[in-house]
Amino acid sequence: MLYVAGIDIGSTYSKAIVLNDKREVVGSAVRRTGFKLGQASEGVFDELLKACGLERSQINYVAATGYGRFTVAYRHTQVTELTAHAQAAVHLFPDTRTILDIGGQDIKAIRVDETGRVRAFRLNDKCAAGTGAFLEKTARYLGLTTDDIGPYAMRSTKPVEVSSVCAVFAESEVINHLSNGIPAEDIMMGAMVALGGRAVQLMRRVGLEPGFMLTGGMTRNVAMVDALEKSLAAKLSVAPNGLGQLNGAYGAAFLGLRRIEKLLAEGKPIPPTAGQEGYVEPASRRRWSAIPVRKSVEPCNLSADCPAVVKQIVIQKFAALVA
Amino acid sequence: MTTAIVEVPSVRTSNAPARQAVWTPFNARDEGQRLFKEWYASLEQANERKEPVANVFVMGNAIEILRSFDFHMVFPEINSLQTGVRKTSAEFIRVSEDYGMSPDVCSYVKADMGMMLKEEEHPTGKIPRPDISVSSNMCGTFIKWAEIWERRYKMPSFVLDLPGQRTSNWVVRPGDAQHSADSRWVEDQFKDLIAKCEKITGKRFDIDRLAEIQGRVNQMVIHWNNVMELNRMCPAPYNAMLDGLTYIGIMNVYRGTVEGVDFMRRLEEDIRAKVARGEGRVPEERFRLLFSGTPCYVSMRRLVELFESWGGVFAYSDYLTFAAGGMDAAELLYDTSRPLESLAEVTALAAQRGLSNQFFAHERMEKQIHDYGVDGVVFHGIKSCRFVSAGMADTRDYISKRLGIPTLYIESDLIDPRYWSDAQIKNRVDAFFEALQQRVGAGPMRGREVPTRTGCAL
Amino acid sequence: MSAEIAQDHEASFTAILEQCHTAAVDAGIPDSHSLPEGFSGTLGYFPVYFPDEIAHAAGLLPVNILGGGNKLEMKHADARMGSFVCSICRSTTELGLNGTLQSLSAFVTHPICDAAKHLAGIWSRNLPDQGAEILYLPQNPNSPGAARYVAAEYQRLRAELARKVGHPISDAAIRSSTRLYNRKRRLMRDLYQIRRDEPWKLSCSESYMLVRAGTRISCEQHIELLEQALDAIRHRHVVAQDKPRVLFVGGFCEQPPLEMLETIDDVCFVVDDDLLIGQRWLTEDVPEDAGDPVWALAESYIQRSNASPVQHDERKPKDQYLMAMLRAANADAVILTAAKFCEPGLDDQLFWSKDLDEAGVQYLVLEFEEKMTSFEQMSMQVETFAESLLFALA
Amino acid sequence: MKYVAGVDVGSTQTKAVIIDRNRTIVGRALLDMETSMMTIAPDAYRAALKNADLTEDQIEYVTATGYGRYNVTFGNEQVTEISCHARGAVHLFPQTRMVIDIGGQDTKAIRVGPEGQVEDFTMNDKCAAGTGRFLGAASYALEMPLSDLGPLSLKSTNPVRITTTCTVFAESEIISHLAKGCLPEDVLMGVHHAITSRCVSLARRVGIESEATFTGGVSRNVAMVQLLSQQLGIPINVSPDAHFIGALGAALFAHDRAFGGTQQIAAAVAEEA
Ligand SMILES: Nc1ncnc2c1ncn2[C@@H]1O[C@H](COP(=O)(O)OP(=O)(O)O)[C@@H](O)[C@H]1O
Ligand SMILES: Nc1ncnc2c1ncn2[C@@H]1O[C@H](COP(=O)(O)OP(=O)(O)O)[C@@H](O)[C@H]1O
Ligand code: SF4
Ligand code: SF4
Ligand code: SF4
Repeated sequence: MLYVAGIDIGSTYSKAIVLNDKREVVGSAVRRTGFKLGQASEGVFDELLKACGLERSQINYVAATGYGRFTVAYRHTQVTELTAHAQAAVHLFPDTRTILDIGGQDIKAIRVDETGRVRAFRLNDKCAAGTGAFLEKTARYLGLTTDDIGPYAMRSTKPVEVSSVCAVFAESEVINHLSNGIPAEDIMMGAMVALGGRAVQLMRRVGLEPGFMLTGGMTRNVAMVDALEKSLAAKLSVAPNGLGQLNGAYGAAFLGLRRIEKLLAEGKPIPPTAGQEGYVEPASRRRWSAIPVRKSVEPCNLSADCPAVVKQIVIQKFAALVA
Repeated sequence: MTTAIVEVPSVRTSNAPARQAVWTPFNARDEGQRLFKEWYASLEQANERKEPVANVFVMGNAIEILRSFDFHMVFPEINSLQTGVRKTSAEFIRVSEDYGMSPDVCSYVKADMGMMLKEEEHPTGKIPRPDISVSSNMCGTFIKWAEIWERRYKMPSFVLDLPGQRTSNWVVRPGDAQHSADSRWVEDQFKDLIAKCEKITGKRFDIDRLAEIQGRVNQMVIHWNNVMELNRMCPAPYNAMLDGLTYIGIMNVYRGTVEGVDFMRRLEEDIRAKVARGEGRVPEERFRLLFSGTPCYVSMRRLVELFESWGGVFAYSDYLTFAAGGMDAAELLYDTSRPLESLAEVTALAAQRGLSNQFFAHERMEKQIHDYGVDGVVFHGIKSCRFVSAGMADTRDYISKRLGIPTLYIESDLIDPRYWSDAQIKNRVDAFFEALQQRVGAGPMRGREVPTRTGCAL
Repeated sequence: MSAEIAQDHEASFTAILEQCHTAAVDAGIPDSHSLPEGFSGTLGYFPVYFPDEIAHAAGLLPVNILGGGNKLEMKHADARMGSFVCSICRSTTELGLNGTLQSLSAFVTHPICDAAKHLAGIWSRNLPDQGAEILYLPQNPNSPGAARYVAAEYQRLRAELARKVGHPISDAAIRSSTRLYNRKRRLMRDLYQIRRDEPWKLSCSESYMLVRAGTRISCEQHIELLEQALDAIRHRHVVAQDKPRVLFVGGFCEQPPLEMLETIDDVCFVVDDDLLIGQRWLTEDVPEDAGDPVWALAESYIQRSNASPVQHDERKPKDQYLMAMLRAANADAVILTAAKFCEPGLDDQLFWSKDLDEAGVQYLVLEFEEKMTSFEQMSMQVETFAESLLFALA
Repeated sequence: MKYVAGVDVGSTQTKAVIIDRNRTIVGRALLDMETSMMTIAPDAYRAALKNADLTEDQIEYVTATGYGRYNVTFGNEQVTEISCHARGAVHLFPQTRMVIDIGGQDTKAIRVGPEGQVEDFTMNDKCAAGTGRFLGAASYALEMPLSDLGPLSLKSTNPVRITTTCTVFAESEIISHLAKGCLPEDVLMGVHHAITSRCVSLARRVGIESEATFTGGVSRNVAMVQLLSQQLGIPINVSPDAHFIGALGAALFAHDRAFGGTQQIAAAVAEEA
């Protein structure tokens, strides 16, 4: 029996999954990433093994993905999360053409072809206003936990407009709405509608080819799925059994499985892991950019004075002309 | 219809003779709207009737030449502006951003792109497809915009290259060597453009028609200068930002036409009459302001209201200069005995002024502040228009620190409602007036006189 | 045996690159102490194009002011410019205000776009003693008379520079500078030829540093450096990895950080680009001997020049020149970049993407800023792009 | 004896001040924005009354300011916080020519005249980067009270460079620096540097003057005061009442109105109201 693991170290959550050679899910694990990426990748692997009832040595191949993919020392290979999501999406729902992935720190819209190849993709700006963090901030303010967000917002009947462009300022908007007596669920739903609008805008930028799928942590939020479907006016596929958030890990594992099958078929050995190779970062050439700049351009000292000549020009004041 | 004869009082320091004006009831706003409606209506059938259509910009165009070939003139900037005024810009912008336009580019371009994607359906009616576009280097975005049309309409885009001011304190007078060289280059291009127009329309260029059109433009320019001068009166008869917009629209769209001359003549008369009656734009004028930049059209009324509720009136706005293509100086009149040469000379000079008005804004603003008796300058930074706003913060710095004139800097967009944040802008405007009151005092200024020399010398 | 020689060449190439890095990134604007021999001052110019020959003939070292990169701390410029202006304009303003450009004998801008046009005004308000000159190169090179107009602008510039250096600039001097620059341009063409033929021998970031060095050192020194480098590169032994061949466009004015180019080099062969296009603006030799040398430069500007989003030329429609580049370089895909807030760049980026869609060519859309310091997201995007090009499946 | 009051309804905290005829502060109150915008102003007002041991009928006039000034239904007039901060700062430090106010949601630089009149001002954009919230994010990430941030960061010898400008993401950047083993004080100093440089750029916009007063909640942070003074190259006044300066300014406007101020401003503002 072959076992292949996919490990997705995201900015907010680390996800892991094991597939066997029948392409069945053996087990999975999800935990908060925290700020020690190395620890997260070890931790999630341990949890995964426990969930599968397997030993480390039984895992034949590991494919890592996600923002922390290079910190997974026990990986055999790595792919980016975009490639992984695309693979998983097309495998799970073959008619998927446009994927939306909302994570903790970014949104991605991906257009894929029928083989799961990424045709085009877009990421949002580096502003928290359009990410999962936006919802979590709002929720935190309303005293909700992340798990509550979805069911709570579903009670909303009349979502309020949250117009703030900034996740931070949205907070004051929330206070304002609360003080105006608007129910919390309507505010929460309003925040989701706002986020959904931004997400759909991003999807439009890759071309809204029908066959939509939502992946990432946001799939666990029923209200968000609902809001997105409304603004898209179309159905969104979501992987069953909580696979949605594990999609990246699933895609990585799936690619890993194919890779190892190919290697075995060709009679080639399984390559060593990155840790065994001592290979961590993909830098093969010299990094000229890493050379510190010696003479820093700083002729202007720290004080307020500025070499720009400031000449006071006195022109006739009109007060004098007042009759 | 009632007509009345009004004596216009001779204004202090004026070198213009007091003259008699015929006064007919005239509402510039209504009349302007009527003319705009007519113009849009005339556009709708242009394609069907197989009449030639040209896309042009408000700055640095060759309207006189195009008109002599009977082109219909489409002003895409005005179309985009109209989507803002009619509060439909958000939709047009959305459509073009969905198509892939970056949020950071000029929102006029985006609104126009949106209109193209909606098959030229515009709130004012169907916009015809152009046979040629004349753009210029005055705003770099014009050229990029014209390239978009080139792709969509597969028609030629003519880029008029108009050299501007080369360095600070660059004085060019008609006839000096640099001006002659620049004019010659402009004239070369006009000849090229004429050849292209002949090919498109199948008509021969008629220089006498050009001269006739130029004669009408001359008349409009004289009236226009008087209109601007009249706002030096206190109280100011019109709001240079709000009313000025209508005036400038007519100056552009009806440039060189009989209707245009008529409008401008009646406008001048009307404003003279207002001045004679001592009628101001706001009931109690307390602060005279200069507006720099272009307004936010989506929230235009709100913007005016924010200022006028404090008794602040815009006596002058620098876009009256650049949006009229720099045609703000009385010496910029055509010599109709040498139509083409003089067209090139005036265009070269006017373009240079229009450009300098932005890129070396401080040089002219100093004079404008003085001429219009301004208490403060309001800068409106436009997020997506770098032509207007890339140097604005620096100009403001210069005006407020080195000239000691109070300034206010607010930021939003031309027509993108997402950038208008009412609470923030109100906060700033209120604080600005609180500060102005501390400086100038709160009383109304009726009776205060601004040195005036209305009446064009010509 | 050959391995040893290769070692040698590798070492000398590294030394050359080190020199380039120092010249292009590390050292400031040469001042009176560090000026190369034969020069009496420096002339700074804003991208894209400037006729270096005229400055060179005047004895002024032409220096291309390419912004402040990602190590410059902004102190003044943020107060003078709104947040929606591209980084290179802001950092250039900063360099002016913080005194870095003090030693320039002249500063010339080029009205390529609305943001850049404001630089001269900013200079006139804040640095009136240095001042900035605008060289109005035409946006209508198609009307007859364009070359005559450019020649007149060049003559004006020539007179202006002669006044600055205190002696006239002779035709002979311009002619000899032209000869020199022709040589330099030929060498740069060779460099790009290697990129197209054997991209594994020369990465985009290496080639970029080689070209960029020329924006700070004299033409004579640069020629020498390029000759040595070309020799070393030709002898380099590098295995051709399995990477997609891509084109990089969008670096015509604001320059992407070196880190970004390295990130792309990691997973792609960049077989052609428009980085520092102004340095390679003239595509053929400028006539050297016959007639008026200023006319030769002006006429070359109109007739034998490259294309970029800031230049409108009916003969070089945007879609066609990108496709021609693609074909000439035999590239598989394109990386379409644009500097943030750069209107010309962003507009062309969109329409290029539509053209490529139509032609069925894969592309990646990226936005950069010279001041960016974090490349994680970008490397993820570039890797995905390479993955999607290389293997449908593992 | 009659009194006047100023209420500053900020984005994160609401402040109320009561002064007497001699313009001496007799009562203060500061409330965190937890309850509703509608009730917080009267709550703060009542708390200040209690603090001064006064009753409502002893108050002649109430001026409201701050982001929520129009929600103060019991106020007699509204003045923007820009005017109030200027007025309050010059009252406490007559030599002040520049006021820097860093609050929870905005940062302002104000150039003032000798009478406390506003000559020029700028405020931050629609982004929370560079405001007190940035510090709030740091305090959350470090699990440390706001008041400890300043003193701790002064221990730093090797500040890190914070590259994120977004307040929300700053939190994770701070955490990742800590994870890499950077000292908390160095990370914190980096945060302070980031805020200061934004603030200095605002100050340059209005023109740096001879003497500045730092107001708003963040002025209670010693490290910010020190950094600002260093970067601006001028001395910086901080009053123990810095947090209340907006409210104090409002109270001074109320004083003008109630007891007929000598300043021109009194007439001016009165006219408008
Ligand atoms: N149980 C849940 N209910 C609702 N939302 C959730 C839940 N779990 C995670 N999320 C959302 O998903 C986001 C994280 O998504 P994920 O794809 O795991 O992020 P990343 O890959 O960036 O780590 C969180 O910001 C949160 O908004
Ligand atoms: N003891 C303290 N030490 C340092 N910073 C503080 C302290 N108390 C409050 N702050 C900061 O002051 C900010 C609130 O300032 P304030 O001027 O009241 O803002 P606003 O007027 O917008 O409500 C908070 O965001 C917090 O960061
Ligand atoms: S950038 Fe400004 S001037 Fe240029 S087209 Fe757009 S709105 Fe007009
Ligand atoms: S980067 Fe773009 S916007 Fe900036 S100066 Fe260059 S061309 Fe202009
Ligand atoms: S606007 Fe708000 S969410 Fe966006 S970058 Fe700024 S602080 Fe972050």
